[in-house]
Amino acid sequence: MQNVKVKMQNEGGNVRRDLTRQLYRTMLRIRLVEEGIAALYAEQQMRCPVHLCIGQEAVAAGVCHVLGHEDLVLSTHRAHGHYLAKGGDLRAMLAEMHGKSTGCASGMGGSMHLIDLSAGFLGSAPIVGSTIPIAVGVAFGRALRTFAGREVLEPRHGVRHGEKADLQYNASCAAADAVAPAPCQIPLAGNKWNDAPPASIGECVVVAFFGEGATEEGAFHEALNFAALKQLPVLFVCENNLYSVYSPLAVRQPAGREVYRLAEGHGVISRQGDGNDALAVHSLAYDALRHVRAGRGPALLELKTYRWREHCGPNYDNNLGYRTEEEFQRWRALCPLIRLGRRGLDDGSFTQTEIDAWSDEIRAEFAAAVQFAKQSPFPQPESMLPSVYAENDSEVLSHARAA
Amino acid sequence: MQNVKVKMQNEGGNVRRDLTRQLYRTMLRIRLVEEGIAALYAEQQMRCPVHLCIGQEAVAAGVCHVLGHEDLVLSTHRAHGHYLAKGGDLRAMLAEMHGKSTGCASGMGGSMHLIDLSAGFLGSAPIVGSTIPIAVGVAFGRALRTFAGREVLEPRHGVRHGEKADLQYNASCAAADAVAPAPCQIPLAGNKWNDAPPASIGECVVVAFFGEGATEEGAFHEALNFAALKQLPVLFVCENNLYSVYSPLAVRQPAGREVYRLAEGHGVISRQGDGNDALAVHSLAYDALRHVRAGRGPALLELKTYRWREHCGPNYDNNLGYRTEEEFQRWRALCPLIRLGRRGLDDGSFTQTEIDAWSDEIRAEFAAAVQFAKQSPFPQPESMLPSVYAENDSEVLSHARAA
Amino acid sequence: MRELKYYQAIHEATDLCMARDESVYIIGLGATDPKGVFGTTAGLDRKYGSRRVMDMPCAENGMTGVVLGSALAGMRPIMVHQRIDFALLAMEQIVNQAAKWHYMFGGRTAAPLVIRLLVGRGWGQGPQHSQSLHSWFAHIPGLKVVVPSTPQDAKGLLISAIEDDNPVIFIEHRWLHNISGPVPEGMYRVPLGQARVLRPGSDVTIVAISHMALEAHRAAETLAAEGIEAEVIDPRTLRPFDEETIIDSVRRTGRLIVADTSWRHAGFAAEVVARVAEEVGGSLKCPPRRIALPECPTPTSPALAAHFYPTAADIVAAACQMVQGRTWRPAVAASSFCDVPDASFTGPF
Amino acid sequence: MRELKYYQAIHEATDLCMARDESVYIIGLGATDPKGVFGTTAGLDRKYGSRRVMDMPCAENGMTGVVLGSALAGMRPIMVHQRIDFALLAMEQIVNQAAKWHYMFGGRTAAPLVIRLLVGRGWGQGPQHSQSLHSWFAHIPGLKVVVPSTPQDAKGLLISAIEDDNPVIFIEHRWLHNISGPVPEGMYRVPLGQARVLRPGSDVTIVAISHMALEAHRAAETLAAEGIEAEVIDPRTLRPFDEETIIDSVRRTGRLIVADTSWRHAGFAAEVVARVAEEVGGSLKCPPRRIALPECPTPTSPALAAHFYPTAADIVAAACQMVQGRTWRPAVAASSFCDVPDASFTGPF
Ligand SMILES: Cc1ncc(C[n+]2csc(CCOP(=O)(O)OP(=O)(O)O)c2C)c(N)n1
Ligand SMILES: Cc1ncc(C[n+]2csc(CCOP(=O)(O)OP(=O)(O)O)c2C)c(N)n1
Ligand SMILES: [Mg+2]
Ligand SMILES: [Mg+2]
Repeated sequence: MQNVKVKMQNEGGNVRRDLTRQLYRTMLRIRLVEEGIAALYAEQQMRCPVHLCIGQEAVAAGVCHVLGHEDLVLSTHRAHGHYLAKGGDLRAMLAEMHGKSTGCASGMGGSMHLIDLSAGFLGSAPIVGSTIPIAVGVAFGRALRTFAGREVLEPRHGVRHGEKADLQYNASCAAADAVAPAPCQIPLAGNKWNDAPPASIGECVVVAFFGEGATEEGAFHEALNFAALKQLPVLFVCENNLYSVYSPLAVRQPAGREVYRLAEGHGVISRQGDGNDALAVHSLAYDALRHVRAGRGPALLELKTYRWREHCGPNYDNNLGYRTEEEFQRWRALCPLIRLGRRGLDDGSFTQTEIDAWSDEIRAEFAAAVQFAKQSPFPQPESMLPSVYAENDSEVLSHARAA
Repeated sequence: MQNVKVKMQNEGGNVRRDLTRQLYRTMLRIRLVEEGIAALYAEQQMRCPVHLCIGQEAVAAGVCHVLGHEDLVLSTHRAHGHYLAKGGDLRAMLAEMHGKSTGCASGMGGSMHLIDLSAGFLGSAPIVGSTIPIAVGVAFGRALRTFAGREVLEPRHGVRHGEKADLQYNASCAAADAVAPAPCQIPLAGNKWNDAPPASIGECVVVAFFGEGATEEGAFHEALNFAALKQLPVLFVCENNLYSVYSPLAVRQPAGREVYRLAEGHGVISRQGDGNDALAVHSLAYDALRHVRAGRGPALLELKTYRWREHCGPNYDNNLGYRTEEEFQRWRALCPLIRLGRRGLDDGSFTQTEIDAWSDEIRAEFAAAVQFAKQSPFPQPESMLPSVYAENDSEVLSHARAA
Repeated sequence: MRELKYYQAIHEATDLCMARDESVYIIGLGATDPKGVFGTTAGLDRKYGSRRVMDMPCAENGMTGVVLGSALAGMRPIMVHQRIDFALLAMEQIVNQAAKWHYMFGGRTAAPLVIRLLVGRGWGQGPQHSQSLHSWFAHIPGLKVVVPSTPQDAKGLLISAIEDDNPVIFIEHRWLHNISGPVPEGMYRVPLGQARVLRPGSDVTIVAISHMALEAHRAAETLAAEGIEAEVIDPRTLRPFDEETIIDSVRRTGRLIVADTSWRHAGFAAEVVARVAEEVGGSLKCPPRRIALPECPTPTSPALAAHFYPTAADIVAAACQMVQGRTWRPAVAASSFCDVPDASFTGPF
Repeated sequence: MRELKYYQAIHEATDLCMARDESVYIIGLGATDPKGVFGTTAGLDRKYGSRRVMDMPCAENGMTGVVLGSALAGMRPIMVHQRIDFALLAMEQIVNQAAKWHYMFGGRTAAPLVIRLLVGRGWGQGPQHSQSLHSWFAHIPGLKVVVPSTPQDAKGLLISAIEDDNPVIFIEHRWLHNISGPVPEGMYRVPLGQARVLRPGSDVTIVAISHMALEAHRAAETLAAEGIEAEVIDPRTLRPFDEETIIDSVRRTGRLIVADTSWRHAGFAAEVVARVAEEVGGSLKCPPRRIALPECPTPTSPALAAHFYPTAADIVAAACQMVQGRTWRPAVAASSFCDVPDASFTGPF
């Protein structure tokens, strides 16, 4: 702890403190929103499965902090944290969970189908592994558009990936930029970040978040192979929380074979890290994105973390016996908020008063969002059938074109 | 060449010569049968797609030589060589290709669906990658059966691998046993054959043959993960002939990432070797099977080879331009028969007269098989519908039970 | 007779088969979990050990291949997926391989395996967790497809399925798991390929699949009060399919309603209507009617559930129209959300 | 009008769309191969470059996800599989994701993509290379399903499919690729959801899907010689489905035959019969008939092909029975194997 402080003072304490504040606040917001949902769930007004990410906030916060507005994210059933960290609209999320027409998916999707195009959150879906190739495809589609026949695509697909996006990125990562990344925790021979100066202009990236269960699906491997083949700007982020529903890793993957090794098999550079340490996640993501943005191909991060609540639903379920109370307590002690909170208080990044103020702000924001959700109307029965098909030449595709 | 000879004399030249003879004769039989099929195909009496393995004979011969009768094999669309090398009935194969009721699949399957249960050839099917998990399942089912019932199951799962080697295996590999395996061509740190003396009785293995195209399918990865998880006695044999139909590896897999590395990612020990050198294949298979039979889990071999004829059908097709004539000629010069033939003649394993005699024998056998096929009756129309479902308590399952 | 819940009937059938035949084993995501696949496998892992009841990697396609391979090696696997939607990943192994393995090798091997698929509904299961895909499986020669609607049938059909030497798709609707009914003790078999008349009647034949059989039964009670005697038939297996029982009934009633849990277009209800049209179309007193899902994915909002899922009321309305030529209106409007089968069902699953 | 072959019509439609819209690209195993997917993509790679016509890894499921993702990013992919059977690997991405993406996100994004699926037949294609699975796709809301039978329709429907903002399944029967027919020049669209009357007639309506439309046309000619005027209708798209054209026709003819390339049980022909039974069942002069595959996987032996695949002769026989109440026998017995469409087809594919 002493060392950290000293180091930080040497390396631009302000920047580091800004980063710490931002990461902490993002995590606090996710935590309080998730806890708020858990508390309200018994009201039975959020009538859809919910997969809370309490305990796993550092991954969403750390990775998304390094993303710019132009970068895109896709996720899974456990998407609340990613959605919020990427800037997804809280009111629309809660309205969605309440099944309202003001929801981010107009009430058609529920908690497992979040989307906020304006924030670059392109969608989440609960079929394990399936959004991974879709994320790769988004990166591929962008690449095709960028390079497809010169001018013609320009008007239609507006953005020339490059300067603008890059600035965006630099802006949002200003804090991080000045911080020397923490040393990689696992040195892997022959599998090094290639962060030589990029040849092409910096690329926008697509991030695919998924659990370690998804790495058992063929779709994951097919996606990795293609991303590596085409050297696509994709960051694969695996949140390894040790369980798939009630199933521990031991019954699903060979003992002693770490998840990130799968990526290496595909020739995709990968790292493993502490998913409960927001600064460590940030640092790994920062390095990985340098590599990816430089056009040097995809990268994968395996971040070890732990889900606190039941797989699906608002409660704790250690009583079921699929995992031990000790294990849970061990991880609980590694709470990403407590850890970063201690550090931040310690190094003066923030004060307890500030934390309290943030909490109040977030609680108020949450309460307002819940009120919005509750007061919103349900979708009309008449809306059920006509929206199955996109009308040709509808406005819908302009999003894609502008993306 | 000199060195080889000297080495062999030191190490039991007779054994080595026997091996050379057997491998050569097996390859010769496959070659002549495939050429025979190619020659007859224009008759239009084999009315089904055929995928010839001319040029790839060394893999089938080398691997199957190390297999005992109890070991099982599954394969793909390109299965003739594997079927023959494993001891599949030639007459039944040709009858099958002629669509006759005496065919190995009673005319229902054709060239892409070979089976000979009595030879331990459990089936081939042309959906790329799909027989790989099935092969793993056969090994899994055997393991479950062997240990089904009470706590008998435990010892195995406790993975106390250990002492005794399989008698069956030793018997069938007597020749090979005395030959020192050639040094591994690619030394892989941290990925070593574990050939310490086996503790449990040697296991029967299941071999899955497939092309490098199949390693792009999710099914391959799902199969590897499960085989590694359960430490199943499966040998994965990938014949990397550089193409999937007309598509070169470059458009399908990332440059510089060798196929066998995929297995490493899964924690499955793997080796790469020269698939046109029957002795090298044999030696790699021998080592791999020691590991597998010892109950130390699955292994994978990537064997580089080359298909001479068109992907499907009897002709050459280099004129199409998807590969160069030079490339083809380079590989043709590496003909597994010519190479082993030269070696065998050189070291006295056999004489040209013997080769000629073998050729005559095989040609006669082939001609007789073709005659059998042509004279056999077609399946009756009445047989088409009743065989869709297995009748309960039919004889069919006794095979499985005895397997 | 003692009563059991549907999920208990499935449990009992599995238990009996496992006790009798050591080659039977269960595999599936969560097969060993504390909730035991909604109770259907609970405790079997302790009873039979980890080699006969086991979890698996999240790899539906590959694991179906594994299960098929194990059947070829003499085992009798029961694979279970918590949602039929996940089995979409495994269609290749199910349809190309398992369904055809016996046939395409000239009958030399067989693939005795059961795949249990659960159909989700309610509490915002939404577009990817509540599809009814039995019509797909019913289309494939080589498969057998079972859709029991009562605890008694669930047990007898599952035993038949496990003992069958072919791949059997066994479909369980989540809203059936908690219904109760009489279930005989011990081993008994309900043969695959026999429909069951759940209730005799002379005015209209209602063929109702899976959970719709429950709705049809409720509808028949209401209809009786309206002076209409409905004959309710549960086909029970969709392949092989018992056409005779249905044709016989329609011959008597002259009217046909088919109620299905899946989409109408190109769904199984069409097959039932087509069979009847081919066999006794000329003697129908009025055109047949299908009651099925509207042509959209499952919307998640609870407010739309009532508009998405047809119920007994729709059946009653159709029957009144067909038999009495009049419009029927339910006495009381449907209350609140129709996204739970009963009050005990409070999510999250 | 100039004549083109069906495969050339597909080629031309693709070419025109690619020239007009740079977001259109082709991807598929062998899309760039020397044979150009039976000629349908030949030369397009040279014309449009490797970023617009490309091969892919052998990974049908993942690549469908990739294709979907690229559509979300503004591209208009055309994916092609040389056999529909391979698409069984991709059902999850097609049905759970692509078909529902627009709906489940409340219409915020769309997935404009075309998946071309080829149905194999003949020369021992066998159980895993010759299935007809259009009935499956037709069952899924969110998909559109196209099954053209003439070169003119193939071109016009493919252009509509490519321009459509939804996932469209475009099914091509291998035995249609080489048929010739008049094809207009330039861009034109055949709207999705309109059937086509291939031949007018008053005695019997024959609804024939994909390759069976060809057989039905042949049958109609034979029937005319027998004094029976058959109206042949090609539905062209199975979802959306043009019921009216068929109902109108049956209203006039009073007789219905449905000829399908897939299995009968729970196949699309049942939907056609069901619609007719529901709408005009009462006015039918005789029960409707389905002509479809027998309930077994495709046997490989050429000797069984004639017994497996129904042909014009089966349609003629059915129509004679229905219209004239008599048994029809073909003048000459079918010659040798029925496993090739014409003499030029000699395998191996
Ligand atoms: C293809 C598929 N199989 C199974 C499921 C059921 N399921 C829902 S979430 C989940 C857990 C996946 O574990 P992981 O990927 O590690 O994510 P986590 O829940 O731990 O965040 C499973 C198995 C599913 N949704 N999709
Ligand atoms: C799932 C699937 N996709 C595509 C095909 C078409 N196909 C048949 S053989 C083949 C080549 C596969 O290449 P590889 O596995 O390397 O085997 P090889 O033919 O080279 O022996 C392909 C793509 C198929 N049969 N199955
Ligand atoms: Mg997990
Ligand atoms: Mg190959």
